[in-house]
Amino acid sequence: MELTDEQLLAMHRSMIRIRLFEETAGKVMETGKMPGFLHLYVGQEAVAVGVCEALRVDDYITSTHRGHGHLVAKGGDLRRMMAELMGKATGYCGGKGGSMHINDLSLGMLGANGIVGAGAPIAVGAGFRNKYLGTDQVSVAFFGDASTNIGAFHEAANMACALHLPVVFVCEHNMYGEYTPTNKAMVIADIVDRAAGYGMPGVIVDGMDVVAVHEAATEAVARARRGEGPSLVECKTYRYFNHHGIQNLGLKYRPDDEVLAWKERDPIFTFEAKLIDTGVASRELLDATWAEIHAAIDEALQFADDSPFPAEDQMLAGVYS
Amino acid sequence: MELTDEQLLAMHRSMIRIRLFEETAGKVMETGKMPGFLHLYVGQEAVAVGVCEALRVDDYITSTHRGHGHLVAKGGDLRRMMAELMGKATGYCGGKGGSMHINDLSLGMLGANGIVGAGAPIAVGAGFRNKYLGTDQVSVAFFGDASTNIGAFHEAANMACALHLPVVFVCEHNMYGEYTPTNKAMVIADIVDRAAGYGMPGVIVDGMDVVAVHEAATEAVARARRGEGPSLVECKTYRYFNHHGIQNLGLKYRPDDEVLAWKERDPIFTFEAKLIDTGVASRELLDATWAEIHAAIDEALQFADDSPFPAEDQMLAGVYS
Amino acid sequence: MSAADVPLPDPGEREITYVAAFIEAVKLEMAADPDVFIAGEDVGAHGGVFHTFDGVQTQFGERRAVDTPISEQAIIGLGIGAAVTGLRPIVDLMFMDFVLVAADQIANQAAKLKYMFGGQAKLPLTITTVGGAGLSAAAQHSQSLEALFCHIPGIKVVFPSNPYDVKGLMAASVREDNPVLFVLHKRMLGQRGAVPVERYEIPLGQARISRPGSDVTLVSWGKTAADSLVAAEQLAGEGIDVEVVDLRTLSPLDIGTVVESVRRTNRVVVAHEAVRFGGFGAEVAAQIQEEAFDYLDAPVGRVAAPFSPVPFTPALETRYVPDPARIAAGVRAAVARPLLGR
Amino acid sequence: MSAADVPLPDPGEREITYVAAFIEAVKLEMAADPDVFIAGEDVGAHGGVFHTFDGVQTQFGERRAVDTPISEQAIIGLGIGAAVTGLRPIVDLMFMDFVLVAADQIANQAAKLKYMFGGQAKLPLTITTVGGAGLSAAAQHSQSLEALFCHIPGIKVVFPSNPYDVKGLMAASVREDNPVLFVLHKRMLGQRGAVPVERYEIPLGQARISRPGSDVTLVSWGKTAADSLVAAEQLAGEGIDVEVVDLRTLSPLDIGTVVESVRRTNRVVVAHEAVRFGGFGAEVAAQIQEEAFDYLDAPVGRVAAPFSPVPFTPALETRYVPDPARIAAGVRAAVARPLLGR
Ligand SMILES: Cc1ncc(C[n+]2csc(CCOP(=O)(O)OP(=O)(O)O)c2C)c(N)n1
Ligand SMILES: Cc1ncc(C[n+]2csc(CCOP(=O)(O)OP(=O)(O)O)c2C)c(N)n1
Ligand SMILES: [Mg+2]
Ligand SMILES: [Mg+2]
Repeated sequence: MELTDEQLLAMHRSMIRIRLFEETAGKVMETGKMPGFLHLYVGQEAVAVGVCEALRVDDYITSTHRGHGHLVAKGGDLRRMMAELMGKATGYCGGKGGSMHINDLSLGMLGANGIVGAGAPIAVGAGFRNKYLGTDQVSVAFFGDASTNIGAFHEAANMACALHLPVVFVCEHNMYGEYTPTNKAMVIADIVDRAAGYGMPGVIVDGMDVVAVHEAATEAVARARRGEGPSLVECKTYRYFNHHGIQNLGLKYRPDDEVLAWKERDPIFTFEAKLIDTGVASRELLDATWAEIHAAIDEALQFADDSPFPAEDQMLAGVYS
Repeated sequence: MELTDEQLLAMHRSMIRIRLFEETAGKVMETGKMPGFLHLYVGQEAVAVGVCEALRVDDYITSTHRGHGHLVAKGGDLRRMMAELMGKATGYCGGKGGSMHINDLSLGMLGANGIVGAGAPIAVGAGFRNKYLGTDQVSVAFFGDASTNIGAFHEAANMACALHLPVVFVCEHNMYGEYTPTNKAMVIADIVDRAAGYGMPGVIVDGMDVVAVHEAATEAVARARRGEGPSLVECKTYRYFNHHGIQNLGLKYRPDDEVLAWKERDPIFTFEAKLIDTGVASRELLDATWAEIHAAIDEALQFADDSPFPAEDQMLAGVYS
Repeated sequence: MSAADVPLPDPGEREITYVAAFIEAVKLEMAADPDVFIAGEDVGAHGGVFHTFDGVQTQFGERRAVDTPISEQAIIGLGIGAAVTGLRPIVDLMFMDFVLVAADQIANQAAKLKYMFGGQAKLPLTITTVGGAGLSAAAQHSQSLEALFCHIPGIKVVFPSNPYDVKGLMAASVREDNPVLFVLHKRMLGQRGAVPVERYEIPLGQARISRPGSDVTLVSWGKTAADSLVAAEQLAGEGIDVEVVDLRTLSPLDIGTVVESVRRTNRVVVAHEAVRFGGFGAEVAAQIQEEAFDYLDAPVGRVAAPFSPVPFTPALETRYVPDPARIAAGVRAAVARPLLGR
Repeated sequence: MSAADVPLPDPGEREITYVAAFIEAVKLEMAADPDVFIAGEDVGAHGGVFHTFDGVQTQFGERRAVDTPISEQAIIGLGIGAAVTGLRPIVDLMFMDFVLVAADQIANQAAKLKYMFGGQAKLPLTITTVGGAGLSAAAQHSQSLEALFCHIPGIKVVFPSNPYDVKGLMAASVREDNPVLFVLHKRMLGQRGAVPVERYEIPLGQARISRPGSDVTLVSWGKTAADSLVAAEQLAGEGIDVEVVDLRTLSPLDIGTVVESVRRTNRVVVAHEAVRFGGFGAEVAAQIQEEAFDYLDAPVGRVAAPFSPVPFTPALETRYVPDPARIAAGVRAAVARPLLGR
């Protein structure tokens, strides 16, 4: 299935939205104006975008501690996102959730999650709902490589297969779980090796190539929509920054040249080169997109800055319906 | 490695010890004299025996809710076992544990377990200890087919592989988890399909053939002793009785002819035929073993019967050291 | 008209068991709302190992009565994902002890989702389970762990003591838009009581005075609330007139009904089956003395299990679980306590 | 000579941080006993995300400072299996909230193993973790869940409030033959205090009067115990002389020290960071009124967090966590409470 120019440009735009949102959030954090922990998505943009562009608004996704990218790619409102990260009343969670719990139910984004692996069972529940109601919606569970060592992931993967649910498992293999290289936490190199243990197909894809991700995701999603059950898409990718925050080079747990080598394969820049090469877009057009999104992010930041913190009487609101 | 006649006869004896212990316990339970739930091991004797005969006394095992067979095979004292099942002070746990928590630390039997999957991480801990101390002891985790769907199993299997521990995972695939056919709870037919996802070798063996089990276990144990890491042995087997208790036929969740077909392949009777065929033993010798163990079980029952219940002042003893 | 004002139906004359009342509630909710389904281990074809879902799959089919793999975390997760996307799941954990296997999904996910999402989500999820001791099921199949979840904001906890309450509270739990942990007691399943045929709801968060009395208040829930009535009858023979308050819902706690009673009786005992130390009785006691301090003629007494895992052997288990005799002893002590004991 | 009689070393003049005291204890125990090791996520090469194990792997190597996969259940299981076979493991759960992921292994396995085995096993297992709010880490990374494990027989719970106690209690925890849940507070890590250089143990189960006073008793633990001292100083300026009891170990609870104090002061407040409802403060309050009823001039007061998950935004989180001002307000209310309020 050929992608239209429009689709390609939409993916380009979406990746830039993530990149700039994250870089900006990281910078604001450094000024001390943004509370809590920020697990930034920079470097992995092709995954969220490639997958979410294969989804409809009414499809569901669950996410992780590294969740901003998924929400942006699903169509998240940058202003409400930035406001949430700053703990403001206008944020997606009224300031109560923050980075690790950002979500937008109207976009089918069922939440970032602070507990490794815990989103996958929830995606299975959304998939169950879709099958139960006989809709053709699917659900996608995003998770990291290191998260596949936790029990909840395993139970979710098997449950989806046993109940034959329309769920796509998307692994973002960035080679690390916090400060531990994943090859010290498991002896297999590829997460797809686990798919067979649940009886679902698995495919490895270059997670720095948004078109490749999109293609694999499209196939997996179509399969799920057709009622043919779950599958796993493993995207080999890399986070540019530290586990949290924006520190980049000089971290003792991973070599600088590894970081630099991955940056050579930057998902946005390599994609831009292709767009230009194939005549889909001019440099000027792409630059205009950057500028436009820069402005949108600035505006989001301004919105967040201008927004009030939640009032103290909001403390107990929302604990129960 | 050829088995000596002595070894073959020891395995025969051990299987009969399990068979008669379990049948007797089941009958006592029916009289109402044995409290709680009894998950009987009858039908699966070749697994516990084939594996445990490949172990030394100082090797460790962890077990499941269906744990009597494992303790008998590891050398458990039938009197203390029977007493425990009857809640007596002379039992292995002073009557506090019962069927689901029976254990003998001096034999390296680290406990039956009431929580599905929970024994496996503990076996990993024992394996860790062996490697840490540089001994050549191994640990074995016994678990059922349906238990491999729970998170704790997954974490244990991966942890053992990641830390390269001397652990052998022994799956007893009896096709059911309680009243649910395992093929409804997972789409794969063989548990070994999961081994590759952890990066360990796996082998399927006829769990009704004690020699075959012993051979596979010996290899897996030797591998672990040599420091070559974990592996999985899947034994295809069958429980004759209901999930708990001794009801046998006429259960709505599994066809009678399935039960009968498996009984045709009874691990003890087929083994006896071989022993006679190959001249290892005469019918008389084998019968003498049955008689002898019958007597031992009767004696154990008498011992249990005669034993006192724990005194009320034992209530809080053993909560803390 | 608040929920509290809705008149409850008369129990009528039909007697059914505690478990039958539960099944009736489940079936009525499923019949009334196509979004309600059940899922759990052996709840479908087998009807639940305690027969708590007997006949549900026969009536509603495999689509709505789902057997799952042995995966407690994913069972709760399935419920959360289905609930937040619009269904109204009933998910089952076979034994209450298994809440510990799924504790993250219950307490970190289900209970907190709505709050973390800024209050926008709806999470109509009922988690059913069977708790308590008394079957010699030993330490991992006999616990009463309700206190753990009472301490978690965002989930409600219900523990009924009789068939009438089971049916009405289960109906209310399923219709509730917040997660509910609904606990049945395994020793109560066969207990019979009068239960209306029609559907009705007992609002969550309302205690009930199950026996009026004037000398002393006895607060409890679950099987212990049933045993408390037995103890009260015994004590009546001794001239002690006990008012029994059955909490029914533990979280949210109807402390008002309790305090109102204590202000009349001036003496109170809280009884439960869980171990005493750190049990929910402590919260009830703490609130009573906070709100009725000047009315208390004796400390708030507690009757509960000793601080040990549940022993297997009946020789110990029967002495472990508080029974009517031990409850009565606790009440007697509270009544006998001199006004000033210094 | 019982543990309680062993004189503790003078703190001396050297000041180190709460986290440094912890590391010192870990290293001393590891140096003294080759069977002690640490295992957990990022505890090895990285030294722990809170730097609670900084330098341990450098000093003791990869064999004894083990990085594990993200598998909380298996981390605890590893500790159990190693402990019951003779080692003395320290296993770490990065955030206290993750105890819920491993709750089965902690509460159904570790805590019960010895009892289920008839008391024969030894289980010298220390589970370390970092709890508490105050870093805008939101609902799943900020909890104080100690109450859950206080309700579980078979495990001890320790929550120190200062560097001196951290070092001595950690030494005792590692030497303890029962499972211990050892909780550090993430907002205390950088707090400095005087700590002896040598190895010493503070026996588990002994509270400490961290400030003597005569008007009212203030009971707490963890960071709240430190904040209670601040509150007491404030109140001293107002003429209220507060006696602060720092529990240090929650289970087993040293109720004797608390009750002895209350019998002198006649008024008492229990303060903690966890949500109030169902919190461990309830148990403390319940026991106080049981054992000192006739000495109480006011109900046992409680200061704790409101009944919600921990909010992310500092605008709410700072108001959520009880601080010295709120603790002081609670004490003032207890002191001001008229003897008879009917
Ligand atoms: C149950 C649990 N354990 C540990 C953590 C701490 N933690 C947060 S992210 C993370 C690493 C996750 O690695 P991976 O799944 O590969 O995702 P990545 O960060 O690489 O995107 C860990 C250990 C957690 N949040 N939850
Ligand atoms: C965590 C947990 N969930 C559910 C159960 C109830 N249960 C006990 S045994 C069992 C089936 C186990 O099946 P399998 O592992 O195949 O072992 P088998 O009984 O066939 O030997 C179940 C569901 C349990 N004990 N623990
Ligand atoms: Mg990763
Ligand atoms: Mg099975």
